[in-house]
Amino acid sequence: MILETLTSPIILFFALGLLAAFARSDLVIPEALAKGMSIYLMAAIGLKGGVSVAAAGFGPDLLIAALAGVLLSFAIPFLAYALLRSIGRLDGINAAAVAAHYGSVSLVTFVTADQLLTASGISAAGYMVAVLALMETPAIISGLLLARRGTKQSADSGASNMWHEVFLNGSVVLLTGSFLIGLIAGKDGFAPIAPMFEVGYKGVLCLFLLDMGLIAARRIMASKGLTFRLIALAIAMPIGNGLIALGLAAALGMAMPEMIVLAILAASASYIAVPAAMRLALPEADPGIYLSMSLGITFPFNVIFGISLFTFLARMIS
Amino acid sequence: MILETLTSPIILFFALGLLAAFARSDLVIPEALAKGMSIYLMAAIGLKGGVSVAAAGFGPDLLIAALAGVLLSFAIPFLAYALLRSIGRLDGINAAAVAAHYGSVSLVTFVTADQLLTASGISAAGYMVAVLALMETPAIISGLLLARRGTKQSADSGASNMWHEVFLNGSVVLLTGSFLIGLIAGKDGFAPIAPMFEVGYKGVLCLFLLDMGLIAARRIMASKGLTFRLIALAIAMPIGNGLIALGLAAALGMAMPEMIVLAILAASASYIAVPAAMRLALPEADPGIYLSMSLGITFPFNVIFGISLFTFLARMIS
Amino acid sequence: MILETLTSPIILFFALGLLAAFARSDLVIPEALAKGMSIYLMAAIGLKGGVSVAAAGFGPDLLIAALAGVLLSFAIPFLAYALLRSIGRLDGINAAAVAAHYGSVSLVTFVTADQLLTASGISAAGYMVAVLALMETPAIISGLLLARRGTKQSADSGASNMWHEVFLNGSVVLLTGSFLIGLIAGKDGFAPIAPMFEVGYKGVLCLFLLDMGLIAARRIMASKGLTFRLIALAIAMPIGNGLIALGLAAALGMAMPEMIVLAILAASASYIAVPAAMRLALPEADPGIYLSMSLGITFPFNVIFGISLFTFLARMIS
Amino acid sequence: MTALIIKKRIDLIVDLPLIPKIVAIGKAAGIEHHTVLSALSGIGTHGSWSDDRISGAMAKANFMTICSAEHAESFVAALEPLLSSYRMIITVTDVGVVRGSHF
Amino acid sequence: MTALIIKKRIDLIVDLPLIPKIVAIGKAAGIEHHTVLSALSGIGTHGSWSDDRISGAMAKANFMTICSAEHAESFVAALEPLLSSYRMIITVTDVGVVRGSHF
Amino acid sequence: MTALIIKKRIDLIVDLPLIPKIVAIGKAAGIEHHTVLSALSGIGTHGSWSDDRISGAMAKANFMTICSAEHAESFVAALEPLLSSYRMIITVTDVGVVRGSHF
Ligand SMILES: Nc1ncnc2c1ncn2[C@@H]1O[C@H](COP(=O)(O)O)[C@@H](O)[C@H]1O
Ligand SMILES: Nc1ncnc2c1ncn2[C@@H]1O[C@H](COP(=O)(O)O)[C@@H](O)[C@H]1O
Ligand SMILES: Nc1ncnc2c1ncn2[C@@H]1O[C@H](COP(=O)(O)O)[C@@H](O)[C@H]1O
Ligand code: NA
Ligand code: NA
Ligand code: NA
Repeated sequence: MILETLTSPIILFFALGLLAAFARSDLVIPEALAKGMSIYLMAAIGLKGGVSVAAAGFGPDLLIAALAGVLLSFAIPFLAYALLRSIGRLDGINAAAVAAHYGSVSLVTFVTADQLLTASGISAAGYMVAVLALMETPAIISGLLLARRGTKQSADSGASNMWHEVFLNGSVVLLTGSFLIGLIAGKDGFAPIAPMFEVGYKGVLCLFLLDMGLIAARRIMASKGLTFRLIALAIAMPIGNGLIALGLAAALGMAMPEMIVLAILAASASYIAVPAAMRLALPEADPGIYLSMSLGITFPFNVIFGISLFTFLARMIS
Repeated sequence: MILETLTSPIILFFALGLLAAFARSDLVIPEALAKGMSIYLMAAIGLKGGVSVAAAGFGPDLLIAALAGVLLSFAIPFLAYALLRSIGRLDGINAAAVAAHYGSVSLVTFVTADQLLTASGISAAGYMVAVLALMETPAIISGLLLARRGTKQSADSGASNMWHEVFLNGSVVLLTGSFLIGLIAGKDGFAPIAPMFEVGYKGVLCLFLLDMGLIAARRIMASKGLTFRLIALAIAMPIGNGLIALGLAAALGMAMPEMIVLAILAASASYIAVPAAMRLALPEADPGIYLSMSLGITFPFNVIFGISLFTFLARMIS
Repeated sequence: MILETLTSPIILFFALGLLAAFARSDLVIPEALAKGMSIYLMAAIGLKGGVSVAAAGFGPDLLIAALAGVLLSFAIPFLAYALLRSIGRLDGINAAAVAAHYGSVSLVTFVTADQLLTASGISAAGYMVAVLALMETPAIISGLLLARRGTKQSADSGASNMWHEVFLNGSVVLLTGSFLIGLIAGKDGFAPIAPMFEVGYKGVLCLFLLDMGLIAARRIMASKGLTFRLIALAIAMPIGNGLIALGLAAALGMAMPEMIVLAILAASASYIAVPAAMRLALPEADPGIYLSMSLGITFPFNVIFGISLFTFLARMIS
Repeated sequence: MTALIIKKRIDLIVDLPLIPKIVAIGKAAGIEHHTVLSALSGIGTHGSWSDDRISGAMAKANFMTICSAEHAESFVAALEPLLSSYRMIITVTDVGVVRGSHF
Repeated sequence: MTALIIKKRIDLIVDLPLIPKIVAIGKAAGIEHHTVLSALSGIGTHGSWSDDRISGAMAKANFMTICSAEHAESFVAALEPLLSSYRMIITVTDVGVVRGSHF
Repeated sequence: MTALIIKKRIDLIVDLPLIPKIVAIGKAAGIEHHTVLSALSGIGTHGSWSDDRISGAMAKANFMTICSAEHAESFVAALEPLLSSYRMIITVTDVGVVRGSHF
């Protein structure tokens, strides 16, 4: 499995981005293009999920997976916070901000896993997209609770505006919205626009991962607040979170493909939805730290090793 | 017809944009992406029109439709100006600017109608794209004549530059240019580039309408100068203009599909070509008013109700 | 051959851009979109080349073509420098900068030639993409050597940063990187992402050439330092360089399709990779001069006449 | 010469996501109007940043407002405690304006 | 210390489509050179704006020119009557420049 | 009123590809921090430019730094000989800052 992943164009473009940035090339993907591609990917994955759920219908297993996902998203930050405070020796605010990132999920890790799993014959159910959308926000709430408790800070003047930002965050709205559109339009409604969202999908993912590689490497090079302990945690936490998710999924009797995806979601850390919310809710937290960990270390780790690791472990369990 | 429209992904993405913006989500489509999509749509619709006219050849009915379109584009502003001054109680300058918008046409309304009509088995002739391009500019001239007469304003220093802006406006040049390229290249010349302009067409339209929904809703929320009378006119005028066009088309013996499209063109109000020209030619006019009416009210009305209304009426007449 | 080229949509969109800009239309393609399209084209052409070399394998003819290309890229600037100083009456620094542009290559001229040649039944070997990538940089080194010798300038403080810029220039990295990815992934690895990079290819080229037409024409209109002598050289040098390449290719026994492509590469002048390097390495050189010559005159000349000219000559020789 | 009235121009370099908060603080200090100018990159005590961040959390902008000396004083006073946590810089300059009443 | 010569810097916040008109008015007042800086959003007496308008009619920019006091005076005088109809704001600041002759 | 300390603000309009060089020259003159503001178009003695260049060689930006009078002097002195070859303009303005030590 690992060999196939490592020679698939998606991962090779990611590696090209990493190498180009470490070699300090001036290759840059314009921000508007990167935003455009992430909007395209969110719409495509949302629609695909909605259409497949419209076909398969709402089964109990969707509810189980959704509950497991939301539970993980709420709980992981508390575990991560403890590790970050003790082993990571981070102050309260930064520990809470990083914990929120690791409780939440990364769309691109999900999309990349979806591609690599399908390539090796494992296709997870369409409703996992809904689980992805549901897992984005709870972790932010836990993170803010941890930060408040940590510092007895008076209710922030922008609180109302912050809750609003957390739930009406652009990516959550687009992902959930296109999921619902896929659900309403169904197979035949989706047919006329299917070519655009299927033909371009893998190719756009290649160019997007090229950009992710460039930004992840530049993030690592520019990271100032990163201690050796934090780098170790940025690798240990995904593995830990993934194992917890595997245990929970096995206990709930989830099917093998969905089990792998849930583990990868738990192991992934957000770097689009949560950083924007954190910057507004916890301005004191240093974006240098949480972005370097989630984007600079955890994302590359998950894409290159995480996906194969959890596929292997899930196969062993079932 | 209305049910099909309301569940087609194109309209659903428009509704998602409206809802997201009214819920004050921070979802934003980068401006460069929006400009890029509108350039793609104009090239695609222009090429498609040119290729179909190259195949069908120049018949008399193209001339009739073109004449009717240009006549409507010149005449409507005078009617609209009278209504805006009397019922709307608008000052001379603003009435002239808004009238110019309602005499002109909206590309996206045309493209959306083209999609929805084809989906329900009605396909209008390719030359209607030429009528679309021809109807963009006359209304601006009428609008400026109305404004001049209204205020006896001395010839504006930038007059020459303004005429130039009116005729060599980016969207008119791109639309007419790609129409001619489609005409010259013809079916076989177009074949190699057909996939790009056909495969992506409906998908790009979905993402573009998502952006239109976001901007239309934000336009309504930010509109300051909009009185109840103006909102009523922003709905009444499209209906009136559409009916006039239907009457004219019927009198000229146009076929049913072309009759519908002419009515939708007359009912549509511009918000790409005309605002840019007005901002330069009539800087005193308040963009808040003409954009809120054409983009905030008339565009959503036409997309959701207008298209079905004029299809229904045209079926009744013929 | 010329008639086909002149009626192919690619050239027609280029002509539309030229005409629109000369008519001072305000049609503008957003910069982020232009950068995005050039990134797409570089990835697509690199992947295509890599995949075809992976299939055909490394033959001796690839080495010959590569050597010929690098030799031309190193040598041409010295010849061009002499012409620019004598006939062109340019000062040392500007002559060296312009010479570097004419020794290097233009990706879009290569891509356009690739399309037009395939349309008329001539398909060059995939490895010519590698030759394209190899020919980008040597000319910059010759140009800098000429500039140093010309002015005995003390080693520039930014020298190290400049060499880095020359070799790790964004377009060289992306082109070579995607070539290697195509090589590693091979036919089957490329299959899943092939639709995106093939379906969109010609269509994106049309919109990109529309933008090139706009910028080339605006470049000519804004050019201040261009004398009649320089305009003549901007047409003579491509012809001369192309003939030299044809002679070299014939002497080395290259096949006819590869001969044509080598001539077009030698005749083409860079306006993406080299200007960025020159601006950093030779800030004293006036971008107005080298951009007007390479982008404003040589690029249109090559696209409209050069490609057909060298195809005709190559057919005559073999 | 049209008589120019002296007003204060306040410039902030601040993270884009924090602009709504700055506008709220401004309103409380009597600052009704402002303009946000776009910034591309920068280096400060907290390291370098540039706007090509996928998350946008690192993108910064130049918040600018023209206001009376009194409003300027209360605005700066309100912002001072947040300077280091919001990673902002503030500068105050004198400018001449034509329509005194407008600002 | 390189001697600095005092010149005037004029800043306008004006709609993008009106820039060609401003340039023309500037030429008439002896202003040959200028730079347009990009703006993202703002709030003024006429409400809020941001650059994500499909029509671009609402996008604004910061027109800036460095010029002599005399040119500044004639330019401001030419712009004053258009202030409210063009929905512009103008500020004038003193700046030090190195090459006095260049401006 | 929070006491404001007077510092110098230096503004350059310079080609984007040359920014790394300017940063290097700045470091040598003691300038550690700066911000790059984005520019759209302009007209100068060398003709007009706008940012829609495929090559990006023509795109310019507004390099801005707040620094002490001494650092300003050495920075301007270092830049002066490059003014015409780099096609730059420099302006120096006085600004008030809150945290004197920060600049
Ligand atoms: N002296 C300065 N001159 C110009 N910009 C500055 C200066 N100091 C800080 N900045 C800007 O403000 C941002 C945050 O500053 P800091 O909090 O020191 O990291 C930096 O990234 C720069 O963009
Ligand atoms: N006091 C101010 N400070 C900064 N920007 C302003 C101020 N007043 C107006 N503006 C800008 O100028 C634009 C037009 O102002 P107005 O004509 O008052 O609507 C506003 O949208 C703002 O972008
Ligand atoms: N007086 C001025 N006011 C504002 N910007 C200027 C001025 N002079 C030059 N510039 C800017 O600096 C760039 C280079 O100037 P120059 O070297 O004179 O061509 C111009 O393209 C303008 O963007
Ligand atoms: Na997670
Ligand atoms: Na109309
Ligand atoms: Na060449």
